Amino acid sequence: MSELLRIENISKRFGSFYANKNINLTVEEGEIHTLLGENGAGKSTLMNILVGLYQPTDGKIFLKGEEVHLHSPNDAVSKGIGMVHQHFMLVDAMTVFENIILGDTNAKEIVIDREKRRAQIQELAQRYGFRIDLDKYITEISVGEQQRVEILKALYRGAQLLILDEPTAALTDIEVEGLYDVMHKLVEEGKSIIFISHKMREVMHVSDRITILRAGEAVATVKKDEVSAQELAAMMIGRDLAASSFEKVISGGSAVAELDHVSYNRNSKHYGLNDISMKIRSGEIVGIAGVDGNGQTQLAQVLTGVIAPEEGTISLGDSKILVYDPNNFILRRTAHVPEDRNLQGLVGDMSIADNLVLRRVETDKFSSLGGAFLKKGAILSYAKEMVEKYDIRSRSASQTVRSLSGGNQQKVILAREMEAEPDLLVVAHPTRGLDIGATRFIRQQMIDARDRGVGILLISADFDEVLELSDRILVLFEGQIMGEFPGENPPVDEISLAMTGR
Amino acid sequence: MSFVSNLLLASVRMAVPLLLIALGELYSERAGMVNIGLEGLAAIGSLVGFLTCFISGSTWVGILCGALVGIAVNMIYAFATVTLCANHTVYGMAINILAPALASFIYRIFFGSGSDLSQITLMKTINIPILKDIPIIGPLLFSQTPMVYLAFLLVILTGFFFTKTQAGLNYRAVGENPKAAATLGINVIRTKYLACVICGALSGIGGAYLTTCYSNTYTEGNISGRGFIALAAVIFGRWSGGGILAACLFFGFCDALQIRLQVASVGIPYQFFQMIPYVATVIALTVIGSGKSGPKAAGKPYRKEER
Amino acid sequence: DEAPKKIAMICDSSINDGGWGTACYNAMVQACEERGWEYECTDNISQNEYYDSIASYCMLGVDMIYAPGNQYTDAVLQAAEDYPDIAFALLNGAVTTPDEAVNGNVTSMLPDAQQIGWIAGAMAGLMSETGTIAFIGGMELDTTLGKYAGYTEAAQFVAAAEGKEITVLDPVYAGSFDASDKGIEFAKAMIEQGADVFFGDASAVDSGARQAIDEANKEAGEVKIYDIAQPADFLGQNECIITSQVTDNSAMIAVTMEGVENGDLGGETIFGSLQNGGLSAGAISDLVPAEVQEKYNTYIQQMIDGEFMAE
Amino acid sequence: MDNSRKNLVNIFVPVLSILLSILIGMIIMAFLKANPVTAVKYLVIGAFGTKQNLGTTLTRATPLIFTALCACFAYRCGVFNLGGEGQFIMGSIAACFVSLKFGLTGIPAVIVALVCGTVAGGLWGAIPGVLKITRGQNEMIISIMFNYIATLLMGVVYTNWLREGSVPQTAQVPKESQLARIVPGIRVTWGFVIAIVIGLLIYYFLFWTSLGFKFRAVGLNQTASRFNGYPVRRYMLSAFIISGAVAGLGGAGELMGTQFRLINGFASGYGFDGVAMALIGQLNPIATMFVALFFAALRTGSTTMQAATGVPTSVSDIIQALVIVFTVAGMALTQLPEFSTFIGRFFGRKEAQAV
Ligand SMILES: Nc1ncnc2c1ncn2[C@@H]1O[C@H](COP(=O)(O)OP(=O)(O)OP(=O)(O)O)[C@@H](O)[C@H]1O
Ligand SMILES: Nc1ncnc2c1ncn2[C@@H]1O[C@H](COP(=O)(O)OP(=O)(O)OP(=O)(O)O)[C@@H](O)[C@H]1O
Ligand SMILES: [Mg+2]
Ligand SMILES: [Mg+2]
Repeated sequence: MSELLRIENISKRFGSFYANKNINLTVEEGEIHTLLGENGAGKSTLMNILVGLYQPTDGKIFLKGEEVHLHSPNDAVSKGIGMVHQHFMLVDAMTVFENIILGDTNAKEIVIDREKRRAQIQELAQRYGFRIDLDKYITEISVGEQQRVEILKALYRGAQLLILDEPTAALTDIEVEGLYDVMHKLVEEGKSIIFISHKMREVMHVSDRITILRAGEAVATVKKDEVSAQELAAMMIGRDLAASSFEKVISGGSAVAELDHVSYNRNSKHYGLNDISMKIRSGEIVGIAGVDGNGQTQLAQVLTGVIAPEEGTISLGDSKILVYDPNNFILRRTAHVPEDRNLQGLVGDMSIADNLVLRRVETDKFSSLGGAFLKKGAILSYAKEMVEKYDIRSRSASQTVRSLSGGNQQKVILAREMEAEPDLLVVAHPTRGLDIGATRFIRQQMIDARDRGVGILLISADFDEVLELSDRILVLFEGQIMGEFPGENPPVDEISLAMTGR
Repeated sequence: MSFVSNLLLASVRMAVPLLLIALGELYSERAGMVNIGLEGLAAIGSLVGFLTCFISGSTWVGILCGALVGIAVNMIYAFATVTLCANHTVYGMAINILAPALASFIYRIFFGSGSDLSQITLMKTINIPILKDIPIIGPLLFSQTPMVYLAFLLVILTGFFFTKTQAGLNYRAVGENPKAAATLGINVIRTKYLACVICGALSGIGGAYLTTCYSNTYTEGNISGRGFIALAAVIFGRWSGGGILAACLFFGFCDALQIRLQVASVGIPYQFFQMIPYVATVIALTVIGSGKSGPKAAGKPYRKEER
Repeated sequence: DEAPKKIAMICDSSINDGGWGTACYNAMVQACEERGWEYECTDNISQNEYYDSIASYCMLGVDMIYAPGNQYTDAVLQAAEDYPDIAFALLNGAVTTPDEAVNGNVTSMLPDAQQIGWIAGAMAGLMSETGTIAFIGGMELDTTLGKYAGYTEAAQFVAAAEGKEITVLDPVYAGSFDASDKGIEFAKAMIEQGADVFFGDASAVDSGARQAIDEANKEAGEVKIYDIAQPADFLGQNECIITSQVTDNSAMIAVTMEGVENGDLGGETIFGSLQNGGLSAGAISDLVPAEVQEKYNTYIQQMIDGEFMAE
Repeated sequence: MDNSRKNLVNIFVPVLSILLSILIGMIIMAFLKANPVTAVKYLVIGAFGTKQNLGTTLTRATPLIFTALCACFAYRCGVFNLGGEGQFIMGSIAACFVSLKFGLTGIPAVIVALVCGTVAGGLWGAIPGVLKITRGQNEMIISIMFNYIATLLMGVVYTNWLREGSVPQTAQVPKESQLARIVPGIRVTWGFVIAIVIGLLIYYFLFWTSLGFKFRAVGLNQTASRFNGYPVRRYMLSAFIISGAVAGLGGAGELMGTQFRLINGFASGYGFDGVAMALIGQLNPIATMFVALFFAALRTGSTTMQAATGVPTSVSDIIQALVIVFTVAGMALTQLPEFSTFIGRFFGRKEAQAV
């Protein structure tokens, strides 16, 4: 085996923040090289540099021993580097066929020779055992199929080095197996793969070598056969992995929310709910496990009034909901930490203080004369109090929230929602993209709220998080509940199985 | 019969400048740039087209210079929106104010002192033998100035470009999902600049058409809202060449009908007839419903290293 | 002996519009040359700038303001009130306008609209072969309506004398004086209706109409559709122009200037008519057969003598 | 960027743009062989030189302040109302009907006319608003279409319905029903005072009331506002109606105080001018009013400049356009990440990290 890629001292800075710092890495021909790292460790950033999307602040890249300058993705493509991005790079308004041939620089013809290229693609698909309908629009196919389109895109361009950025995040187990097959076939043909993941099982299964990134730096590169999963995890996190430190509650109090045969957009596998019945009691955390895109978003949204169920009813406390409108839910003491904090949770161009009082500006505390006069002083001093209490790291409370880091943005939302003293708290992906400190803080806040008697619905793509926090676990698959499991000593294997629909 | 054919002829006549400008906007929006500065681009194109035609005596020079100045002015827009990521709408507004002011200024510099009417010789119509004698569609399609043929040809080419060619596919991707396009090696920034070049050229030509193929004199404000109607035509035409042609013909038809109704003096204030195209636009857009079919990333700035 | 006096003109259309603006500007220039005045002009101004432009000139010190159009009435009256020492000449102002001026410094120059219409109408009646003639207006001004009425009367009277039937199409209005594209479309639509003589009162709109007429003639291979120009002699500017109705604005301006030189700021209405030479018929194109020219000149003479349509 | 620095940039960029634009304008003047200093002198004299000129400047600023506030309010609330001109015209049409047809005179006529103008403008603004929130229409296109419709409707009014004898224009608002002048002999009327008061009210509403706070939140992020329980669509419609009403009031005021009748060309261009001014004013109502004053001064001054030096008014139009071009580009520039990096490096200090 000879060296295909060598990265020397690559650094990447965003503003004053180093997402990558002095990274060194080599990839051999016919190797599956895994990049392992926590959220925000800098994995995607490094790969984006490799495909020419980002320009490194510093450092050199060598392909087959020769230094290359990747000024644009075009350079990368022509040098045989292909990437399947963490967030798919597909054009929804185009067909599978069009997406695959998009940007094709090999084709010299002006008019697209559909027959010829279809044949090429079909042949490629057959070789790797993909079954796809070339004429479907991207919006009409499943996430798994979308990913196959992404892989085909890269292969169609003749990638020698294929980068797969968290390819398994949205796949079912069967699909993951299929992916492994493809990966093995590729390395057998002499191609190399950089595989990105933070799931230990996968990493141990497919890798030849593993490089661990932590906080933007490459901590170590190891051969798979020479480490254990435990050691890897320790390197990745920088400390020993402790089991859940939170005590679980066996049974909560009275129901704060109840869904009765709720359906929404029932025919959609990924964006619907199919006949969901469940209860959330006060003083418990109900965790929803499942691969992202199985109705989690919709579940959170019907429970907060953002969308209205097409069938079935929702009750909050004792009363049935008649009007599905976020305000109605808020009035009934529901709080929501939405999945997209910038889009749904915060008004980025307003200050921390303004965002903290977003729902309560007309209360007597923050305005007088029935809302005709804002007590700006009161708002600011309240904000200072919250900044203190929720450890929101900022220069001042009148700083715009847009300029905060993700974790601190999340804390602003959490502060606002917690201070509303809700009966029901719906939380989606609360620690996505956050560092360990912030993650811990937020988890602790949730546990505290539970202990105060709040009923919490936790939706998270991070299985470990669900296991760690939940008192009860429900598995969602294709809009349906696949089973209920205890949070105390959860049957992990059973749950994982349920997540794949079995 | 002749009433109908004359009406249709007039519809085509009035549709062509709209069509040119609207096609410009189509190219712009397909690359994700919503340019509402068309009115201004056409205004400066119209003046410069007239001026250069007046000086050189050649309508083709006029058309060419109209295109060039349209491009030049639209490069200001391109720099601000593509490179500096300024808001498209806001900057379009700025162009709408800047370009007519420039046009007015240039006009005064060249014609301000004298009081002679400056007229040019319009572009000649070219009759296509035999075909032009076909009733109704003969004069409609085969007895026009080359610019009309060019505009129609452009519609066909545009449709062909966007649906059949690799370059067209790549171009469309920029307006739909610039980030995805970038990952595939498509030069997003260059495509956007190219879009601005095309849009500036076509808008400038649309303006120059008015003073080199349509009216042989120049009057300030001669664009009179065509830029905005063209904008509506793009939405109305569902972002496709053929659809835009149909929309422009419809607007042209409304205009032609309005003139004839006024001449036939129906006794209703003529302003009501003049409202037809605008009311029709509103009704049509309302009936069609909101346009989800527009390019997804239209109007959004594209920053290279943004998450 | 002393510094030359100064006149300033404002105009909403352009002074090179090949019609009204041009004629009015040239009239001022001519009057100034005759009387040794200096002149200034601002054109293409919008409605909300009328007053400002006049006031600017007043403030900078001119002796007389010349506003060629009824639409300036409000601005002129306002400025005349604010600047009592300056004379204001309003072309096409109403008879009553001078009386409305508090300081008595506004002169109305009023060419006889009916006679203007007659001058054009007589020619139209003589020359129309299709029996249909047309009139295009810029805006529905009183003077425009007067011209249209005179045009119709004269054309029908003359045609009857010739033993012809004449239809005058209803007037159409472009809604502005600078929409030459409207002129083109109106003329085309009216040609479709059979009109073969045009008369207009709409500056740049007229030049659009003439363009359409020229095109139609070219297509037909012979000049069969005609246009009558106003308010100056524009013969030769377009092929289709067979004659012009000429208004001697410069004479009326000169009268007001003379008053200013003598310390009289005006305050009355000066009429322009065939009788006092303020109105006349312009040169006639060769397209008009000699015997028709003769007949036409006879009619014009009748108009001057007050005998036209007088049985 | 923290707030104080942001505020500084917000003032610095427009001021620099204005200076730069005037400089370019002067270069053009020099190119025209006019003495730029003299030209600018007359520009200033024309705008502020005498009591009358100052009055004219304020008079011309008045309608611009209204349309600029209309745009400012709408954009603050996240609706792109480009229909200020139509709403302004509808306001003036309503006021015209009231003052000519209702048999009212004097103060009651003024009050009723202003109220009706406000209502008419609001209703006209409601149409694109309703189409936006119910049919998802692009409010920009629709509101532009309604500008044309309003202008033509005004044409019908002055050529047919309310035409006064001789000319296509309506009769004059009777003397006793006109908005009074603040100082006799100077053109500026109480309309100007109303404009300023409205501007201050809008400022107060947006920044000092809870409802205004919510409107601003909707303007900045509709999704988050919806998730936080705001009736977003109702607010957006309200924003359309209120901004239309402001423009309508402006139209009524212009009719009752300055123009006194509807006539061809009334209000032409005011709508888009207002949009531009609101943008230069960074959507701050008070700054917007100053920008409107500045533009009015440029316009008033430029007629004097042309009369005195022959430098055409279009030079001042170019200056105005350049102010917009530079300001908008400048603001965009300062928001680029590269810019903060550059500034940070330039001043040799790091962006303070959040600690
Ligand atoms: N375009 C950007 N601008 C500013 N900061 C960025 C940008 N892209 C990434 N970052 C920051 O750089 C750090 C590394 O991000 P990156 O996406 O590389 O992480 P990752 O290891 O891929 O994480 P994940 O597992 O969540 O995908 C994060 O703190 C992120 O916020
Ligand atoms: N849009 C922005 N404008 C200004 N500064 C920003 C912006 N986005 C991020 N930053 C700054 O860049 C830095 C990195 O942001 P990022 O969200 O990646 O933080 P992080 O390291 O992931 O922290 P956390 O764990 O809290 O999410 C922060 O200091 C933040 O203040
Ligand atoms: Mg990543
Ligand atoms: Mg982060």
